[in-house]
Amino acid sequence: MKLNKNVNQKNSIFKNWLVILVAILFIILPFIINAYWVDVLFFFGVYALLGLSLNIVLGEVGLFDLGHMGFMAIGAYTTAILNTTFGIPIIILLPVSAISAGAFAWLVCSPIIHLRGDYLCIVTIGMGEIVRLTLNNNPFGITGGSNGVYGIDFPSFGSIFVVDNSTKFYYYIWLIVGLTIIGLVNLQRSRIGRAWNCIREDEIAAESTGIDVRYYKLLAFVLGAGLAGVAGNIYASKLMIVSPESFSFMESCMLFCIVLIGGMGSIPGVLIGAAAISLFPEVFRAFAQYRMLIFGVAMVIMMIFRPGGIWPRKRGAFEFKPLLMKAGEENG
Amino acid sequence: MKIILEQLLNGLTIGSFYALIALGYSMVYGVMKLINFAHGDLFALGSYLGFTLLVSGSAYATVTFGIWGGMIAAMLIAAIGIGIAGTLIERIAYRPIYPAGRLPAVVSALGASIVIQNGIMVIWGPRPQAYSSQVVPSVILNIGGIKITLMQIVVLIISFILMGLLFYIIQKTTFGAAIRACALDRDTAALMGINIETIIFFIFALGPALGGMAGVMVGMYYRKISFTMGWNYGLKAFTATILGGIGNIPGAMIGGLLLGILEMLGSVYISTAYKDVFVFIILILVLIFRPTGLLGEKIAEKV
Amino acid sequence: MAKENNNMETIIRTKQENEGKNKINKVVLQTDKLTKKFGGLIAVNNFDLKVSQGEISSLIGPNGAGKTTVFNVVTGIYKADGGKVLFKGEDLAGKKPHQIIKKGIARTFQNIRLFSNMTCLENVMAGQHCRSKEGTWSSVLQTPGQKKEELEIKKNAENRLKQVGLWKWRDELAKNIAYGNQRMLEIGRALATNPDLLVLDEPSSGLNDKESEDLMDFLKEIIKDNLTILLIEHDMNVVMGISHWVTVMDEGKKIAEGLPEEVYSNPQVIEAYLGKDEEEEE
Amino acid sequence: MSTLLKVEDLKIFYGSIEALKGISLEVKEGEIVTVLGANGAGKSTLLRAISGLLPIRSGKIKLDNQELNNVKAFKIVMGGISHVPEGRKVFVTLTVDENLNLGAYTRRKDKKYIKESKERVYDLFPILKARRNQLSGTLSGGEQQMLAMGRGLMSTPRILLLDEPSLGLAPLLVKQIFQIIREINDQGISILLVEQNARKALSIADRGYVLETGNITISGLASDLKSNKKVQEAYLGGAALKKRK
Repeated sequence: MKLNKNVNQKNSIFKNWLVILVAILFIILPFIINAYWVDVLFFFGVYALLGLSLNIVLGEVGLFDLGHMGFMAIGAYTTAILNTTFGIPIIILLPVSAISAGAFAWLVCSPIIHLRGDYLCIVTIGMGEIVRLTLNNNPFGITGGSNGVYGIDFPSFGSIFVVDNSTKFYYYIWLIVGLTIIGLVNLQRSRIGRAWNCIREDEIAAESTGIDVRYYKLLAFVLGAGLAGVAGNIYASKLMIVSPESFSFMESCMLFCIVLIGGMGSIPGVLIGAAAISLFPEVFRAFAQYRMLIFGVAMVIMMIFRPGGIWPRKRGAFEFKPLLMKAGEENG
Repeated sequence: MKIILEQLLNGLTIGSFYALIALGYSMVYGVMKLINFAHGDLFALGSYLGFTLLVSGSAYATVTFGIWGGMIAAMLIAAIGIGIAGTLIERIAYRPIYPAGRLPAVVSALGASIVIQNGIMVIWGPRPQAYSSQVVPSVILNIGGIKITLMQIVVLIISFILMGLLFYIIQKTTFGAAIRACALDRDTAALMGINIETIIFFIFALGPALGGMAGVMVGMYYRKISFTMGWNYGLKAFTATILGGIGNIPGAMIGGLLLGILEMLGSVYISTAYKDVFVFIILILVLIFRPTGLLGEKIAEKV
Repeated sequence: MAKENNNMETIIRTKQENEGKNKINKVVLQTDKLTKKFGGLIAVNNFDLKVSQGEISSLIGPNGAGKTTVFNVVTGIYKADGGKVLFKGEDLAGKKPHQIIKKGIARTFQNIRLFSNMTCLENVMAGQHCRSKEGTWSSVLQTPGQKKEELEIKKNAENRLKQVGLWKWRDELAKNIAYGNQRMLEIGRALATNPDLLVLDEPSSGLNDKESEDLMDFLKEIIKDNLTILLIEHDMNVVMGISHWVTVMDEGKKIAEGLPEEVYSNPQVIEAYLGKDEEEEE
Repeated sequence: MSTLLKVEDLKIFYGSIEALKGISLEVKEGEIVTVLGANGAGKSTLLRAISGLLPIRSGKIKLDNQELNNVKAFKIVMGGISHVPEGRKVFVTLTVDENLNLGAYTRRKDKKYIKESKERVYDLFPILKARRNQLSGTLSGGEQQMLAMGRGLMSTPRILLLDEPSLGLAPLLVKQIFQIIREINDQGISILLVEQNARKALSIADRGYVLETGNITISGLASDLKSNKKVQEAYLGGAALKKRK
C-alpha cells in the first residue's frame, strides 16, 4: 500500500497551482476567442453550475435524481414571471429563485425521501415531468404554455453595471461558478460533507453513527435545487426567454452523465463532465448528424474503461486542511 | 356510459403497449438489477423495422404475405431483430461494466439509448414517418353502440396472447421458475444447476423482442412514428414497471394496463393536457404509501 | 441457573467482581420483557437483559437465537413489538438510531459496516458528528467557529485512531486496510461518539488468535475509562476470557445467566451449544 | 471404499482476507463426514468453494479424481454434487413444487425422472407433499429445511453437501432432520455435513474434522472426537477460562 504523506502534500501544491492556472486561463479566454465560443463557454458554465448542484444530491449523497431540470425550471420561471409581470430586477430574483426552487424541493421531497434507489429515481423523473408538463399547459395563464415567457431583463447592478453581452455573461456565470466551488469545497471538508458521504457509503451505518439521515438527504436536495434555481435565473436572463422544452427529461439525463463521467462527488470531475457534455457537440459539429451517435458511443466506451469517472475524488491528508487555513495551524 | 367504455378500451390498448414494453424493463431489472434505458429505443427500432417491412422498401412483407400475413411477418421479424439487438447491447455495453457496479451501467445504458436513437435518425431520417391507410385497414366497428377500430381489436388480441404466453413461460414452466429463482438469489440458483448466462441471454433477447413487436403495433395503430418515440414510451413503460413493482412480471402487466387506463380517464375527466401530470401524481402517491409498488416485495435489509 | 430479578443480587455480584474497589455498580441498560416479531416468527420473546455500569456483559447463544435482533432493537434500528428498553432509566421507545447514539449507546456490526470509500480518519471523524453542531452556512462560509470545531473534531478523531492503533493508516481508504484493522476501525468510530455503552456485535469474528487476544486486552483496557460494554460473541474464548457477566439466549428467550464459570458448566448451555447427548436422552 | 470427494491444500480468499488457509479432507463413497467449527471458522466457505461459487486461489478439489477447479457451478451439479446452503435459501416466492422442480433443473426435460424423484423426496418428507402448492416462504423453518434438503436430493446426487441443517430448529426437529440424514445416507448417498451442533453431528457421522479460523485442527473418527475434551474446549472456550483462573 502506498502511504506517503509527501506525495499527498506535493499533490496539494500541484493542485493549487493548477487551480490558479485554470482560473487565469478562464479570465483571459474571452480576449483570445470569438464571441461564438464565448457563448459556448457560457453554456459550459451553466452546465457546470447545474452539474455542481446535481453533484450534491447524486455525487455526495448517492441519491438518484433524474428530474433535476425541474428545479432549474422552477428557478427560471420564478425569475421570468416575476421579472416580466412585476418588473423585479433580475439580481434580486437570483436569491428568490434559489429559495423558490429549494422550497419546492423541500415540499416535494419530504414525503418521498425514504424511497430507495430506483424508486426514488422514478419519482424524481415524475417530478421533473410534472413541472415541465405543468409549465407547458400554461396554468392560470402565467407560464405562456409552450411558447414560454419572453422579454426577460438583463441582470443589472443598479444602473451602473448591466450584464448585457456575451463576455459579461461569461464572466458573470464563471464568477458564480467560482464562488459555488469555494462554498462546495468548504462543505466537502466539513461535518456536513462527511455526513453526506457517510450516507452514500452506508445508510444504516451512517444512522447508527449518529447522522440524521433524513435531514441530510433533504438538505442535499434543497441545496442542490437552490443552486439549480440560481442556474435557472442566469439562464433565463441570458436567453431572455424560457420555455418548457429546455427542461426535458433528456437534459436531466445529461446532468446525470456530467456527474458520472466526471466522477461522483469530485468537483474537478464535474467541470470535466460539464465540458464534455457541452463542448463535445460543438467540437463534433462538422460530423453533423453523426455527432450524437459518436457521443453515445463515447459514453459507453468511457464507462467501460473508466467506470469511476475521468477525475474521481481523491481522499487524503490535504483534504482536511480547511481551504483558507494557515499552514502553521495544522497538526496544532 | 358509452364514452367511458370506449375510453376504457382506448386505455386498455395503450396500456397493453406499455405493458409489453414494461415487461422488458422488469425482466432485465429482476435478474440484473439494471435499468435498461436503451429498452425504449429498442422498441422504437422495432417500430421502424416494421415500417420498412410494411411501408417503405416496397412494402416487402405486405406484398408477399398480404395485409394480415404481412403484419404477422413484420412482427416476427421485428421480434427476432430486436431480440438480437438486445443481446448485442448486453454484450457490448453492459457486460464489461457489471463488476464496476450499478451507476456506470446507467450512463452506459443512456449512451446506448442515444446511439440507437440517433442511429434511427441517421438511417430513416429525422422526420416522422407515416403509415398509409392501405397498409393498415381503418375499419371502425360498432358493437352495441360502442365504437371500436379493427386495429384496436387486433392489438388487444395480439398483446394479450403475448402477455399470456410470457406469463405462462415465467410463472408455469420450470425454465420460468429458474428465471424467478435467479432474480431472488443467483448463487442458490447456480447450485440448482441453472446456467446463469443462459438466463441473462434469454431475458435480454425476450424483453426487447416483446418491445419490438409492440413497436410494430404502435406504428400500425397510430400510423405515425418518430425516432424520439422510444423516450416517451420508454418513460411511460418504466413508470408502469415501478407502479407494478419492479422485477415483478404480473406487476409489469398490471402496471402497464393500469397506466393506460389512468391516462385515458385522466384525459377525459381532468384534461388532455394534464393527463400525464395526473399519471405521475398517482405514481408518486402509490409509492408514498407502497414504497415498492403495487405488487412489489417488501425489501428488508439484514443488519 | 442464576435467575436475577432484583438489584440486591446485582450489587452482591458486582461486589464480588470488583473486590476491594468498594464500588457499587448500577444497571445502565435494561430490557424489560422485550419482544420482537418478524411476520409470524417471534425472534425475541419477553427478553430481560441487564447490563451493569463499568462491566463487560456478554450475550451468547446459538445462531438464530435472536441476539442481533436484541441489539437492533436496543440501538433503534428495529422497533420493539412489546416491552421496554431502558437506558440510564430512560425509555428509548420511538427514538431513532441517531438520537439513541446521542444518548450514549454506540455500536458495531456483525458484518463490518464501514464507510469504505472514505479514509480511516474520516471514518472516525464521522463518529464525532453527533458531538458537534456547526451548520450548513457556517460550513459554506467557513466561519472561525466552524474552523475551530473542525480542528477539534480532527484532533479527537486522531486520538481515537491512535487509541485503536491505526494511526499509520489514517489516510488510507477504509476498504483497503486489513480485515482485523477494519474491525478495530469500526470500534474506533463507535468510540469517537464518546459513548457510555459500547455494543459490539461479534467483534472477534474473522480475527485470528493473536488479533482476538489483542482485542480482549483492548476491551479490558477501555472499560477502565468508565465505559460499559455489551458483547455478542461466538468465540467462547473471548466470552469466557473477558466477560464479567454472561447472558445466554436461545430461540428468543433467556435460558441462563451468570458468571462465566457458572455458564460454562450449565447443562442447558452445553445443550444449546453442543446439542443433547443421544445417550442421555434415551 | 474408494475416495469420492477430495480437497487438497485448499486456499480461499475474500479480497485480501484468507478464509481457508490450506485445508485438506476427503469423503469416501457412502460415508458421512462432518466438519465442525464455530461461526466464521470457514465451514460455509469450504462448501461454497466445492460447489463452484467461489474462485479457488490454490489447491485442488477433485470428484472421482477429476479436477473441479474452475468448473462452472451448474456443471458441478451435473457431476453429482448437490449443495444445500446455509439458512436453507429456499426460493420464497416460488411454490414448494417449483422449488423441487428446480432441484432437478439439469434433467428438467425428463418428466418421468422428475416424477419418480419427487416421489422419493415425498417418501422422506411427507409434509412437502401436503404443502406442494404453497409458497415456500410461508413454510415454517423446519419445513423449509426439509424443502431445501428435498430440493438438493431431486438431482439424485452422489454426494450431498449440507450446511448447518439444524440451524435455528427446535430440538425435536433437529432430531428428526438428523434421522433423515441417516436415511439419505442409507440410500447410498455420501454426505459432507457442516455443523455447529457438534454432538448431534458426531452421533451420525463416520468421521469428522474440526475447523478453526481457516485451519483443520483436529480430525479423526467420530467416536473418538465425541469423547475428545479438546472439541468441547474449542466450542465453549474452556481454554480461556482456565487461563484466566
